[in-house]
Amino acid sequence: MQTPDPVEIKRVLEAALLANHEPLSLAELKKLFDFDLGTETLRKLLDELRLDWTGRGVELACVASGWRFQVRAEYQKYLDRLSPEKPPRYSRAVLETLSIIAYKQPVTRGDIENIRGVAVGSQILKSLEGRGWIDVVGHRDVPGRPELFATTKKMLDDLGLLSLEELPPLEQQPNGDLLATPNE
Amino acid sequence: MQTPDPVEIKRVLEAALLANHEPLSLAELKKLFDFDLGTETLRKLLDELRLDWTGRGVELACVASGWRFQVRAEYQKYLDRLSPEKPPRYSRAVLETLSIIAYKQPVTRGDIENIRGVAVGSQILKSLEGRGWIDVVGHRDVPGRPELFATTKKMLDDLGLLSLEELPPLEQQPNGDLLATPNE
Amino acid sequence: MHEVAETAPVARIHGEPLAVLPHDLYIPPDALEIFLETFEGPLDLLLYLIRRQSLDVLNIPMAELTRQYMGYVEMMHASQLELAAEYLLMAALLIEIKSRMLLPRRDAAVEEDADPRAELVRRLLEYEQMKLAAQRLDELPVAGRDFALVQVWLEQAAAKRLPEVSLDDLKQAWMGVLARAKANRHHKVSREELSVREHMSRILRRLKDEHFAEFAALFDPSRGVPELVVTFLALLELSRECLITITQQEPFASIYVKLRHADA
Repeated sequence: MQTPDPVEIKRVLEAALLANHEPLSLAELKKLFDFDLGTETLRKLLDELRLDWTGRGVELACVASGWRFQVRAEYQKYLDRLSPEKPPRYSRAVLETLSIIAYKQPVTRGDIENIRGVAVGSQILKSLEGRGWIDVVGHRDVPGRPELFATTKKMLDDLGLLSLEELPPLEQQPNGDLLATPNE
Repeated sequence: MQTPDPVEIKRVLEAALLANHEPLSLAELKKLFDFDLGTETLRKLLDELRLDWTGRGVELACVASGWRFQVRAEYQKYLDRLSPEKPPRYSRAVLETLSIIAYKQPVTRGDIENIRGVAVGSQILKSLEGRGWIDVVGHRDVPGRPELFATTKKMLDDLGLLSLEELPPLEQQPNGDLLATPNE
Repeated sequence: MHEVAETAPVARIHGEPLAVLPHDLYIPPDALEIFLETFEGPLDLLLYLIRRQSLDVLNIPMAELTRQYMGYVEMMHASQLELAAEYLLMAALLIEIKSRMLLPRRDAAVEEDADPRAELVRRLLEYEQMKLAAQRLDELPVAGRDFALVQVWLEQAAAKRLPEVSLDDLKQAWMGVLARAKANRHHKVSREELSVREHMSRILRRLKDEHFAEFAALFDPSRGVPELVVTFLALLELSRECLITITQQEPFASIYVKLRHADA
């Protein structure tokens, strides 16, 4: 590929993205070529590729760690007929813990327990860590030096998000009597 | 999809084939639809789909056990530049099958299907056998004399274990507070 | 405990019949446990009480809320539900706030800051915000559950590099299986059970090659007593699962073990 032909570059990008389960970053995509593909050109080609795929059962998506192909939600129902088993949903305890870590990070287990008002089983943190959704990013400098937890890029990837800012905005339960939100 | 629109059927076929690493047989592809898609029609649509994909980095191929999308040989060289740091991963189905054999051996395919609640493709058992991780250690003395599978020494070696006892034990309620249980 | 006839008292507290349910408590006693399990803790229960009756979070009627909360706590106690310490701690806090509000205020100037409910309100609102966020988070589609990822076949790479499996992968997969099988409550795999399973496979493998073996030859005394016991348990389990037959022609003769199907 001496003369970089954009059509051929797109074919290579498409093949690489279709063959990879995990998202590929711009840096990784550049490695496909033995010449220097500029970031701007790469972005442009990826956007074109995304457009090429509109209206099909599979879409090119951009998530936190890079680009990946994924089945469009509307088509998943057909695929579910092939493999009806689904990973189970998380319990409320796990989900509440995850959202506290996501929205208040970095937090210690103690912080989570303060907000939830109940003890947080180590199983809960282990399962989120095992999934690669949270990790320990440091220790708070207080006695006992408790671990500080934060969410990972993988968590954003798995939820199809580009960054934490794309998390659902925090809201307060609508209540006619509430004229003002007193906190935050 | 009351009125089977060929374009929409092809979109579904394409999405299902792209999302599956292993080949899909005609019988499996038919399961995608809630109406009876004739074998002739299905073959015709797959041939069309194959034509649609000519001249790209990925091709639709018909192999022994069915149809699959695969990276065209000429594009392999680009992708090789990526692969070193991205080891492929087994699907959930393979991992679950392996864990059932590991923890409950010796088991038949029927046992595995009972525990997983879904059919276990022979592909899965073949790939684990091919890797030398499981083998047939006998037959259960019931009609059909189904094969009994167990894990091998090689599987222990590859996972860096001395014996099965070193597998993570699950002595407490494994999911006690993780899944579908409302309280810790 | 739950054998309550139609006309019987709704519950018993310390053996005494409780004739009247706490105000606004429409839960049939049999459903109480399930009902209470739906709460994630005292804050969750308080929020339920407040929101259900459209009480003003910023101006909580402490007497009413405390009375209702105590009603539930007593019910839990009466049903001998395992009552987390957090629920009792909250009860103490509610009573403390209530009593502080009864005290005459000496200084009207600090009234705003000194509202004994302020900290509770802050916690309730913060928890509620996180509870709602968790619901929104659960609605997001998750890769692998709500939509599939794409991975087409890659010939050479698949041959060159076999997928790696970690112990954690295996454990997670197994837990996933159990969760779906809903067998999680009682399912235990202990080290002892695993070593029995391992010996079962070892014996089957050996019998596959040799067709039958002398009972004693399956034991290796040099590896210690626990090993002997586990081998014996494995033989019993194989026999129970009808995988082998154990035969002895006459008393004190050699015992032979063979695969069940070798008879055929």
